[in-house]
Amino acid sequence: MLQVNDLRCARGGVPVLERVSFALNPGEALILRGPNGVGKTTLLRTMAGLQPPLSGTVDYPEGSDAYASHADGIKSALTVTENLTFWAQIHDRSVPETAYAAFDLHDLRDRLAGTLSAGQKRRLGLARLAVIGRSVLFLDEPTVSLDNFSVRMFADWMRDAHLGQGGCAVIATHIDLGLDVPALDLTPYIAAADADGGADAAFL
Amino acid sequence: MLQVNDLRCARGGVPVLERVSFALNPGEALILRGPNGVGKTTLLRTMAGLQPPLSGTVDYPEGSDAYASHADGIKSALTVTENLTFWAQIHDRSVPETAYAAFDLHDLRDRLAGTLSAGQKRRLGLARLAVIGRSVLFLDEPTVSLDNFSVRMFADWMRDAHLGQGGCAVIATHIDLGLDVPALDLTPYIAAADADGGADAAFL
Amino acid sequence: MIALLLRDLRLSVRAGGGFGLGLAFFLIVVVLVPFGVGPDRVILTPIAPGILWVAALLAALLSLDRIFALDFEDGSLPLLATAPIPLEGVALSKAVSHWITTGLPLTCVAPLLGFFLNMAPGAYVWLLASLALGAPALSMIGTFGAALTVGLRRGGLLLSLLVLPLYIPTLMFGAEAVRRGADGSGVTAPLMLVGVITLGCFALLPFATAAALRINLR
Amino acid sequence: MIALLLRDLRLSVRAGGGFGLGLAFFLIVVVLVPFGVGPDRVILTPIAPGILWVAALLAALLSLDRIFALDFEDGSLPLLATAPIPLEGVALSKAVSHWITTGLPLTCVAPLLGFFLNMAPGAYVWLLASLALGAPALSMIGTFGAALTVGLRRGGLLLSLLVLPLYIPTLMFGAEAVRRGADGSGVTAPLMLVGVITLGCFALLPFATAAALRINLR
Amino acid sequence: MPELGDYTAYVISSYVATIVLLAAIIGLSWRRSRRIKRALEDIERG
Amino acid sequence: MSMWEYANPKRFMEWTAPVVPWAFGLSGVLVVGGLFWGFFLTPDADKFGSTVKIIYLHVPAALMAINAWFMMLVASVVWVIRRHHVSALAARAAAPVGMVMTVIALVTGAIWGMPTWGTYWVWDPRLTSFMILFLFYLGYMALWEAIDDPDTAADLTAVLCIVGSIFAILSRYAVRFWNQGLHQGTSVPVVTGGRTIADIYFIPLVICMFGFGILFIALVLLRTRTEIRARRMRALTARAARA
Ligand code: HEM
Ligand SMILES: Nc1ncnc2c1ncn2[C@@H]1O[C@H](COP(=O)(O)OP(=O)(O)OP(=O)(O)O)[C@@H](O)[C@H]1O
Ligand SMILES: Nc1ncnc2c1ncn2[C@@H]1O[C@H](COP(=O)(O)OP(=O)(O)OP(=O)(O)O)[C@@H](O)[C@H]1O
Ligand SMILES: [Mg+2]
Ligand SMILES: [Mg+2]
Repeated sequence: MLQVNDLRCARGGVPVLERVSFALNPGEALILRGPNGVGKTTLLRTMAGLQPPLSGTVDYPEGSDAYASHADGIKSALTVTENLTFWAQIHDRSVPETAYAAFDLHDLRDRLAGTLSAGQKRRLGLARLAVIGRSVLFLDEPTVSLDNFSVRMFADWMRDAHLGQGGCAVIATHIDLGLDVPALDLTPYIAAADADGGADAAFL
Repeated sequence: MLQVNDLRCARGGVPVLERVSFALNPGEALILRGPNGVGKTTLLRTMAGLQPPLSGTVDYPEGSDAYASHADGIKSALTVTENLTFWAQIHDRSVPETAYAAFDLHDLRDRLAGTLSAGQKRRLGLARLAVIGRSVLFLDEPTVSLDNFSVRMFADWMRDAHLGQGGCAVIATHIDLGLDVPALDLTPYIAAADADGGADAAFL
Repeated sequence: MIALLLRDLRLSVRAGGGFGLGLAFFLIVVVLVPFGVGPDRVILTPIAPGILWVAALLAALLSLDRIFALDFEDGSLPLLATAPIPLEGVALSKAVSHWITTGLPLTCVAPLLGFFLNMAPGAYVWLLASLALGAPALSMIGTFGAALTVGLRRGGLLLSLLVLPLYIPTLMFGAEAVRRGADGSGVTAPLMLVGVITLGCFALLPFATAAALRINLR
Repeated sequence: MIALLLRDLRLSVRAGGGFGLGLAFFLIVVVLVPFGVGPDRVILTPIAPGILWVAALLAALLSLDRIFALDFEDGSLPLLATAPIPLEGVALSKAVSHWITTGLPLTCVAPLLGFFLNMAPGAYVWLLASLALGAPALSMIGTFGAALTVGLRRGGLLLSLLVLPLYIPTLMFGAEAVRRGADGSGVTAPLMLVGVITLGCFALLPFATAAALRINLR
Repeated sequence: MPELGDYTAYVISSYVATIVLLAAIIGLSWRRSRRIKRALEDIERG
Repeated sequence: MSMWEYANPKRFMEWTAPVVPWAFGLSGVLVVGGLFWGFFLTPDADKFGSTVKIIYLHVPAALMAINAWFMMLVASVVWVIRRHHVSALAARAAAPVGMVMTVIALVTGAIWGMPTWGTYWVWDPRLTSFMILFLFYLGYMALWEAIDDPDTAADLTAVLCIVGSIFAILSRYAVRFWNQGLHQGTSVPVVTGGRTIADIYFIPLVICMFGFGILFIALVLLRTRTEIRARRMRALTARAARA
């Protein structure tokens, strides 16, 4: 479903990672690990098509991907429901009732998103993923500022609702999500100092 | 050094926590725990004087406090050194060489802060605390997006450099910092639904 | 796309009088001018059409940087870019919502302000007509400029610098139409040209805007 | 405070031609006016002083929201508020850096632009004098307005709305001084009044600004 | 020196202005070129 | 070998290295020679008196101001289509030179205006178009300066240059429509296609035009070389930082 082949990606014109290859079948997920600055965010953005790879390929069914980082496109001036409805409409869907339940947002439905606490806002951001119905997810530290209970809730949703229904996901995180999926440490893939490519390659 | 007495605080005009009391001596720290939305951020902001308490008192030596949340006053257009130097100058101090070492910023000194990864930026934000030399710290989820190694580095700095030299700290966090300090779960202090106070109290 | 348009309109209403503020700025600029140049009617009447057009343009300008900046800051923009609507559609919808919140109210209220500047009586209807035809072009050009500068700190001023020269033809034809209306000479040519500019902008600029957005999101 | 001033100046230089942009906007507004009101010198000469003042004011206005917005967004502002420098000092330093990056270059270049508007020859020196005296007041008043609206979405337009009425006295006396200079009548009274406004603003507004900041940070 | 008559000031000032502007752009380009060249050589030498 | 090979930064540096001094030398000879000829060796015109000598500055500068923008447009399109770094950098390098040419045309024109029209500035269409061209140069340069990432900056400025060119042409028509103008067109013998100007003025003028043109080329080459070096420096520093 997701096929990454010998990918090399850059950040700020500097090659960061190289020789990254893996494949995920429907229902599988992969956890990206590695110290700060190793290039997790860069890799996710490249796979999501937000920046072009230096070389290598990323394959998944056109229009099936979703990327989520800390900034989650949540408008403070809209309520929780309005936020979710908007993203649903943009994707030509309706908001499933289960999205509220899965992220414990029932009580917060009519609150303006701006008045949520950090963790509540994060839950709303995750609920967006349940709403847009994309099957290949690229998640950058999705559980930042969630309490342990919410982390488990997210893991449950991921296992049962997303992977269980044939989706797949690549998740960068520093904590243990309690998901039983393989992890990929990116440290061995750090690009050599003299790696090819990058915006300035022509000038070297 | 820090004395909190029967504090009641509100967020968005709604009382959130009440009857919070504790005291810290120099060298002591307290970890705030509790599920998302319980009021950790609200409590920290109140103690740091960024919002007035509904009732109760917070005492510490005038001008000895520092508050740090996700937004850490880091300018993307300045380098790491320039950022730290600025905050040092504002506090009439110079940047101790140890600040770079304690947060592993040596190699990043001349990088523009805007080009740092999430965790590197966070380390810079924490290094600011080592530079301004305040002794009462209020930290809101200081280790968000740090890898395990950096979390330990932060804990070491906190234990040895800050608490060890007679500072104290209140830290809200969901993860285990590896610090041997008491934790306070805020759940029992949630304000009763009919609690007094709040902006609209006069109309009730 | 309709959903996006509705959301943007709702947001600008929620953000506290979305419709009112552009208008208020227009009002204030128009009011400032007599303070600057003096209250003499002999001076004011001939410059009224030009001042009104310049003020409308500045009022439109001032709200431009909000078109994409907010969506960029909270991360909506990459999400919209990967959503199943074409980015050209996003650009168009943004321009339309800017026009609805700024250009349209401006157009409606301009004749009223013409009155404060002692505009010649014959000019009112042409002021309305030229703004109705030209204001959408201002929004579309502005959206293009906003896409170029999205994500830049201090984008506001840079944006003005980039956009103002692009506004010049619209301004020239628009103000010329009103002046000719005031004289009673033929207004068809300049009005038609304003219309042509607007059509051209809406036909071409969404693509340039989408291209600029894609580059900026990279 | 010096550190803060230097940082702000450095930031505005880094952000790409900090000094140039306000200037460029000034230039563009001045150029737009003839496009709006037509090229006739008989019309342009009498309105030149007023237009130049209004344009200077708008150029100052457009960069106001950056005064505190960036520091607010990245969380510097609460940190500055708890730092061992008085918040009044912060306000003053912000106003001064705004003046250095905007008001000062504007003042220097205004006579040049007077030339494009066919300003009367006698008016140049008074234009320079009135802007030199008045521009600092524009920055200080603007800083106050920026403090009132910091943290508000869509603050830009609201800010203009709040600040423009406060700008009116400075504008009136400033433009009046230049117009009298052009006529050759006595300029002392309006010039003195501009000076008095500036002094008054710098004496009082830092406190009001600091108070507004404190409230907004709560 | 040719006789310029009433227009001496105009002609001379346009020549001076042009020469100053050209000299400025040439000088600035040349200075930056020198500076960058030297900096690059420093880096390439290591 | 295709001609695009010359646009490879390394090759570009190689083949331009010997060209630059020659270009500067040739332009120096032509500009100094043409101006000397024009200033010292031509008679005053009947109608203009000695002010006709300004033409040797004014017209070549005006010509190059427009041509510089045109060159930037071509370079931008080449960058967008073929993604040759040198063309983007050449466009960037040309902008300040083009702007200086615009300023020279404006300043000499304004000075010329006083004896002929009795004013330094009128809103004549030709003058106004140049004013607008100046604004386009300003905006273009400001956009380059404001963006950190060089490729993003190249892309965005290219988009601006292309869209801006359309609007620049539109402005020319708008300006004509807006004001009929005073600027000398046919009433004076000028360098229009028919070459109605007397040889005695024409030859030094043409020399100056070539001189300004080659000076422009020399400056653009020099500045492009500087930009390439700056990029190379950036690349090397970034690589060193990673090692
Ligand atoms: C700021 C003021 C002026 C500007 C911006 C300006 C601009 C121009 C431009 C764009 C050209 C066309 C060059 C070309 O395409 O080859 C030109 C040519 C010329 N200008 Fe000016 N001009 C100005 C003032 C004047 C004045 C005051 C005079 C003298 C009366 C003058 C006399 C000429 C002549 C004789 C030409 C020859 C070429 C032609 O007519 O096409 N200009 N000027
Ligand atoms: N503009 C830039 N120029 C140079 N290097 C950059 C730039 N932006 C980011 N980097 C570097 O690229 C590397 C990869 O960054 P990235 O954000 O992908 O790391 P990450 O694995 O997500 O880290 P974290 O866990 O801290 O989020 C980092 O070392 C970072 O410092
Ligand atoms: N403007 C507001 N109006 C009403 N309620 C608000 C407003 N802002 C915040 N709240 C509520 O106040 C409570 C306390 O929020 P706070 O941010 O202090 O929680 P927290 O403990 O820091 O949570 P987290 O762990 O998610 O950061 C939350 O339930 C939040 O929903
Ligand atoms: Mg990251
Ligand atoms: Mg919190």
